[in-house]
Amino acid sequence: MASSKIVGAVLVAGGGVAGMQAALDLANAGYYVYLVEKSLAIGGRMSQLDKTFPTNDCSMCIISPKLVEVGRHINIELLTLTDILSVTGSEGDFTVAVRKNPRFIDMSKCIACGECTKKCPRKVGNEYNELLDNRKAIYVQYAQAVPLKYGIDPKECLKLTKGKCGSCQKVCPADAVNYDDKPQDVTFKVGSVILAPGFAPFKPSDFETYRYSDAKDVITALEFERYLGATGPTMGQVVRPSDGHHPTKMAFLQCVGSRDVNRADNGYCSSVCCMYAIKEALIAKEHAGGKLDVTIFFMDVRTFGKDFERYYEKAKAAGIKFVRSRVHTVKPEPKAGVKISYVTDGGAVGEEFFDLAVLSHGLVITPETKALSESLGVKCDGYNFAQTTTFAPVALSRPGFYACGVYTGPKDIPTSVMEASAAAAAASSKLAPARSTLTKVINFPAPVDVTGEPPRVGIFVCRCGINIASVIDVEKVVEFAKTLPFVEYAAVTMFACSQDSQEKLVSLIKEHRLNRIVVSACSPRTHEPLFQETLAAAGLNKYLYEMANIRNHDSWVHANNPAEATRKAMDMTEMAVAKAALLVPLKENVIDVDPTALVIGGGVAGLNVALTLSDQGFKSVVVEKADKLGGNANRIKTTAKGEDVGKYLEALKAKIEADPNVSVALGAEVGQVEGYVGNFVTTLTTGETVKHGVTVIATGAKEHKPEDYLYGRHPNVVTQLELDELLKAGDRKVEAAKTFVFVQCVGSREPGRLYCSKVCCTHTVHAAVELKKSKPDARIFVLYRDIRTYGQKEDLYKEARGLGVIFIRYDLDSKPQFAAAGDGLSVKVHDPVSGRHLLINPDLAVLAAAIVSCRETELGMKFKVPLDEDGWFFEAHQKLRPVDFATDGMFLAGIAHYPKPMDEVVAQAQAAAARAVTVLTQPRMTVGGIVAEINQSKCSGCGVCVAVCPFSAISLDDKGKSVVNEAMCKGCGNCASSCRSDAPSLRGFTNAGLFAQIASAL
Amino acid sequence: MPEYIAKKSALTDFFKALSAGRRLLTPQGAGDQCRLAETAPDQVKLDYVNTHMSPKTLFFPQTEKLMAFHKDASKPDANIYSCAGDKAVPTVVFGLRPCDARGLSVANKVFQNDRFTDPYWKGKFDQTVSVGLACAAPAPQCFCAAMGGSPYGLTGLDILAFRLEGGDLGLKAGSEAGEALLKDLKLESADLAAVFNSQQAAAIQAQGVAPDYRPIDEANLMALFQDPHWLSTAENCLNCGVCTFFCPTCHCFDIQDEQDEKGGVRMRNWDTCMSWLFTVHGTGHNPRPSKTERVRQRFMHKLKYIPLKQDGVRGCTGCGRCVAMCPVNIDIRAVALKMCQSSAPSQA
Amino acid sequence: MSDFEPKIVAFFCNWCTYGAADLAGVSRLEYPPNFRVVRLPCTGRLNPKFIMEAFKRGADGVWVSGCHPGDCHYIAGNYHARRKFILLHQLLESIGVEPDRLRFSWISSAEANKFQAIARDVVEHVKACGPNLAFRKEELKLGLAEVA
Amino acid sequence: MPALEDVAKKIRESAKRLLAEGRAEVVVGYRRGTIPLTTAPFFARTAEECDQLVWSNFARINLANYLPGRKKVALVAKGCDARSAVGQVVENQIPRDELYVIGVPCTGMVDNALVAAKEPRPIREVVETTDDSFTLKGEGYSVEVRKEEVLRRNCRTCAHRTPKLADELAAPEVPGATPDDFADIKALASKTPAERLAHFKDLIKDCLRCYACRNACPLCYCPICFVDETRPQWLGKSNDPMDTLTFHLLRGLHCSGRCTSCGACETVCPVNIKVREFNRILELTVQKEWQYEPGLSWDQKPPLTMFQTDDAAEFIK
Repeated sequence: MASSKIVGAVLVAGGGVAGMQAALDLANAGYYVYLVEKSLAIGGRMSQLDKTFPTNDCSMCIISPKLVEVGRHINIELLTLTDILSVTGSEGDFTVAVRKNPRFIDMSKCIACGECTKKCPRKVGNEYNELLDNRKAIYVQYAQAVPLKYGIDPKECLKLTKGKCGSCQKVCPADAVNYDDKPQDVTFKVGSVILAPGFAPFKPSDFETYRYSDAKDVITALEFERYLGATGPTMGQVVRPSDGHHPTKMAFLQCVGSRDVNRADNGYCSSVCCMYAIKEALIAKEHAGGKLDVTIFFMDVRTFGKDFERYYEKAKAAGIKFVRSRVHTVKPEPKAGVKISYVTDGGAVGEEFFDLAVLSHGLVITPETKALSESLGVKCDGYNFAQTTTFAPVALSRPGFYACGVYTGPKDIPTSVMEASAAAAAASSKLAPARSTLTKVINFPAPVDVTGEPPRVGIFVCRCGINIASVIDVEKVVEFAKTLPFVEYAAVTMFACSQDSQEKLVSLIKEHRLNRIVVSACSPRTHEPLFQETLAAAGLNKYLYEMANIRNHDSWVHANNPAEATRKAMDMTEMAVAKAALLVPLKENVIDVDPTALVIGGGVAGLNVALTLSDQGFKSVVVEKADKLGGNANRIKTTAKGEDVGKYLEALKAKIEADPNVSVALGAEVGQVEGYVGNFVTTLTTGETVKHGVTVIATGAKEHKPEDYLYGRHPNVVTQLELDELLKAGDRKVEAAKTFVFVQCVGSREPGRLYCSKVCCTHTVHAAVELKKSKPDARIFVLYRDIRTYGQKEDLYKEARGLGVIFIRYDLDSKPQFAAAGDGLSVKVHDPVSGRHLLINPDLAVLAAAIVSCRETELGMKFKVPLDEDGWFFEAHQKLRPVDFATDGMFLAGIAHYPKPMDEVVAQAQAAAARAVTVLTQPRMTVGGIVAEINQSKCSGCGVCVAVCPFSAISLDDKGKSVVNEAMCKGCGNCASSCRSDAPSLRGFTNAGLFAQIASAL
Repeated sequence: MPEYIAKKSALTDFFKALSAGRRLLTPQGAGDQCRLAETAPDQVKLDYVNTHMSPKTLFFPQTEKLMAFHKDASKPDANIYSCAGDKAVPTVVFGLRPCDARGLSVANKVFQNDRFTDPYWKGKFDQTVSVGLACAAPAPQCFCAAMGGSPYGLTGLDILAFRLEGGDLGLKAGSEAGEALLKDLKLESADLAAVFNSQQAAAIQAQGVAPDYRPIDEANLMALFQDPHWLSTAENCLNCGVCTFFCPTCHCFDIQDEQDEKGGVRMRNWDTCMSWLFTVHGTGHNPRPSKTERVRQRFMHKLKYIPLKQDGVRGCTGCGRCVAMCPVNIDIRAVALKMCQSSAPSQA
Repeated sequence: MSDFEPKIVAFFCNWCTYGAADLAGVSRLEYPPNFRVVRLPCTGRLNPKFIMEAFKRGADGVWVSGCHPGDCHYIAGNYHARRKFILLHQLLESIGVEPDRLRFSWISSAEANKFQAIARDVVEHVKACGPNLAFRKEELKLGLAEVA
Repeated sequence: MPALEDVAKKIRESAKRLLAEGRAEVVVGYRRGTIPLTTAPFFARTAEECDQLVWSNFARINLANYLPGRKKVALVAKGCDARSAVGQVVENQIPRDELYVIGVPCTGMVDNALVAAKEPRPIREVVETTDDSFTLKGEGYSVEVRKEEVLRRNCRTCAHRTPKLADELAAPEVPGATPDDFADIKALASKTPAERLAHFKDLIKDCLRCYACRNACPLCYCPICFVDETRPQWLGKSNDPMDTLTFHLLRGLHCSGRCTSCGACETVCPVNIKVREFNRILELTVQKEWQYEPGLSWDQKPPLTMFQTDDAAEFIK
């Protein structure tokens, strides 16, 4: 491919969390991104969630910064209300045709004041709240939406449908309503395409026995999520829809529309429902102050992710009841509530009353998405999930097309985010020559040096149309502001954020030689960056800016008390001026970045990291402790999809060998580490010194050596990996065996190792299927606790059962008992279905031994990255930063993070590489701004700041005094508040500035 | 000058007459609670050792308002400072110890001299009659005699009282004003010189043999200043400043402005040369960066700089408060001896 | 005391409670106008001295609010802050600051209603405490009339 | 009852040995004071100087206060002082290998205010030979005082009288006293807030803000104390009671989780304020919430340098 034909832009379809992450990673790596979203705003399904498992993080809180980042990114072009019409051309050079549907609102004018919505007479079911309440025909999707611009629903608007009304246009203070808005078709060029169209919740309307369509107290889990949400229809009150009472007893019914080819055509497991049901149960109990009994009816509890098993245990400890049963009938009770009839696995018949039944619906691909796949020529599986392979987990069948999120199979948020980064890496793998060819850079004039000048504060008090001025006497605020110290200029402005106001601001700064700017208007959370840019454009350091939020925090909430609201606005303005007068210009420095990665671990994860980085032209040094590459994969025969791992590994190693960007150090470990993001210097135990800008930890894990089940004491007891090795070697032990027993959860999900090893069920079921296929007469027993063949892997489980593999469940307190019987083995296990003990004499027993961490404490300390209590490396954020460490420049891939199957390992490796590229791609990094600094004359070297810094950004220098690494500091100010002698200071939030604010608040 | 007698039986009348038109302050309370307090004429006590704090608090309180402004914008003088010292009240203090009276006279020369008058000090000082009570039984830490004073000294006093056998008070004038007052009080006069002298001799003797600190007076200032002993002298100092807070002659202060919603005040507050902040400059430079310099400053000031400025009068009057109060037992007598040794070769 | 309108200083973290206040605004949720907000990046930035300063200067109440545990934008800022709060809270309560004068809360950026409810609650409780006369600096005695 | 002189001898021997071996360049101990009822911190650098080292019932000052920044120092330390020294090592104020601790198991030190209350007459001389009593002498009197009657309050509840982490001990180990039950602190709960505030304001009413408590405290090694800050000025300089209270509250917070109840602050207070009341409120909280006592191991993490995700804080709602 000639590089002239390669387009340095990528289309990302879908503005959910996966699409956003892919867009950000690409844009930060030097590619221009078209982010296409069907609806009014980005955010996707995650924006509807109240909390996220297993940390119970507030979903909106953690997604919101990401929304803002996407919305403001100059290299992400956000196309909302947009449909993809076609993608033509080939990899590297596609032409995309899209239709931008009319919003009927001029986005450049809308100030999102909400006056239109107040006046709109037309009520419509609110999709954001799952139709549990109403929105208007003119609306924002949700309060924190990005872009925060209203839109008109053309199907509902009275003006657009009937030509009547028009009230929104009348009340709009910004003249933003345009009923004549028309669809626009546009085309643009991209080098590759990422599809992240997401999913819809399965609608259980057709499940007659569950009575979702007619019983009011049968609701879906997403509906319940909205009830839990603070922004939901009941503002977080859990109610029984039929009568609004607080339920005291509720049930979750699992696998509704999942693992079901009977009433739905969905054979797959939706992967997330067990966890979200537990989460909703826990949160509901919390909301009810404990006065709520929750029962979860399940088939298998599939809590296979990181920290999920603990979450499950926590739920049990909190009194949530788990009943192993697929409920057959739900009947509404005459007044309220439902009666649930079920049969337990022991055969007992139960019937119980519940106030509320929540159906844990599966995740499905919508017909629209199915049509999109078809029109774009993307191959899908029988469930309409896009097809991928284990070794290219984010690549679609059409070259140049990639995917992330639920589009390729049900998955949770962290996996989706990880895939998003992986997709960014994969989608840009062929575009490297065109990197930074289409991205924009803003160049601001060099800032004027205001050092030594007395403060000259300029104040702009915004009317915000009538949003502020109808409540607050803005003229009075201005007159008051003029009396404040250092104020040179104060004036009212209609819309401070409008283009003309911004231009005027620039000229006023110059005319009055203003060197501090205060804007009394709306929230700095939404508008500070805009004004800061304007300052920069006027040649003023952007940190010489302070905002008073007299709209959101004042006029909008004190509309009935204009006098007090005005006084408050005066105080707020005074506070802002007091702080502003003490602001100093903050420098942003640049540091060089060494464009090399150190990859620790030469397994599948590490090697994929190195190759992915090489695609982008970056060098890596792979450090492998062992004397050969490949790690655990050397022992694995095939993947669950039947792909030959050995062959793959050979090809991988050959690629590594041939790649001039990758060098490998075998038999080497990390010795000494110095430096930080951009500039690490690591000495290996071989003596080699590596200079690198980033580090990826991919040190893997190991198979647990079981103590039970005669392992090591009987020749016919082997582990899963040992079985694979026997199979690869064509060993007679397997050939000759007729009866097999597989024991699951050997060393997993037990006290002391309270986690699921995630891969073993699939591995066992796959092995059982393969054995059964090659030896149809073999008798195969799988002794399990819960079968956890999540996602489409459920098909394997179904296949195994179809082939006659016998699954027998055991409990932790009645583990199978192994005994030697002559040369052979005897296994005794209690079968809960028949209620009897079974005796099996297997020829071979295979133990699904846990994957255990290598507990690399020392390595963690060298790179200042933490481990969790099981010894897994601990990522920056379990949901949204799954491959980053909190410490900048540090990334994580593979099973050093947590056990996972190979496709997820490869995806995570690609993801880690993508995240690393966002650092490596900048030859020089900008650091500084709002970061901490240390006044060493006040520092006693006690180390408190070092201990409390969440980002390991502070260390003690050779004089024993603290020093901040600006490249790693995130500006939280923990150090500044923890130091007894105030040696650290957070720029932009200094003690003096905050004291001045406190003083003027009173 | 003749002495006078206030009869035991008529002491209340004496104090009544003494405090006519004035408030009467006398030491009240025991131990560390002993302080000058307004007293009814029949409540005067004679059996205290000394006040816990030095009497300088009378004329130089720890916090003293100097100026003030108001923020009432309706008045023309809003936000403009004007002089606003607390109004002085005519006072008679009875029971000052001679060491403290001497201390006040040292401080008085700082606040009122030929170059400068501090109106805040002057207002109070000039309206106060100082009546001392001689120390017949010095405390363990007392050494006024060694510092050139006497437990029966008259310096800084208008009147000195001393106890006579039988409970009468002998009274001796220390100033013309005191003499005039005594005359006015119409007391019985008597020649008590012999009694006074013998009591004084016994009290001085009770303080033990006074070391001779005169070598310091004669020593070269720079030799004293540069002597290496300061390093060890200061080594255990905590730099707490208790010595300065309790010292009757320490007089340093810091001027601060404070304001609230109604107005603002310019005030002076005691400061201490033991503090890092005392000498730190706006630039961050500190000419007395460590406790060694600060400790040296204090002792040099007491024993060398003040004598140089006040005609040989020492800045230490031997009241012993710093000795008793110092948490780490830095004893000015021991320091003075070190200074004597370091100053062996006298001025060239 | 019914006409007493307390002055309250509020310290909000930028990411959660300040966001909740923003959202309360968007949702037009009314609450009393008695507090003034100092925006901090994180409750981890809150030095106990700030709280003391507010009281010293005559605040009738102080309200500190940040992200729920686990939600911190800076990973652990609110956990570190919580330890400081535990100590400060105990200390001030023990020495006799009415517990209702100092309020701590966790409010996520989505909890506009909780924000409104707590805002009302804070003001109501501080109001019930009455003006802060004892835990503040004394009013300056200007004494201007006495000048001789 | 070890004779004080025996302990002193042991201290002198160790001191001389450590200086001779070069293990220490200075030995920080106590010498006799120039007035009764006192000792003075003393820095012995020669064998000759070591002869001035004493042991006494009045060795109240916490000598760990002199450690920060020093090199090759041997410290004569009571139980509390040794814990402070450990804290300073933990807080990087002195490297472990620069410090040698000569621990002195201690039966408590004398509170001079209690002595004065017992014997108001001027005291000219104190004779002490053992660690359980001493004799006061003055004009025409001589009184023996049992130490346990005049112990400092912190000493009465000291559970760590024997310095456990000392490099050597200069006297036989002694049992710890019954720990502080904080009964008075707990009893505060039964008072109204107004009563409590009045109590604490009264407690500090005589405070001169001389900061002797701070300066005597081995925890207060900050190069610049917050009270000396000028931008912003955290505290007014006048004798406003709220400024004074703020000083004590913030100092209490700064010492929380670090204070070893050595009592130096109260010992040095020239106006006898029980400043430890503030520390004790926090000490109780630290023990209750985090089961933490400072100075008991070389590698402990002070409570304000860490957190637990389940730290209890029901008051945050």
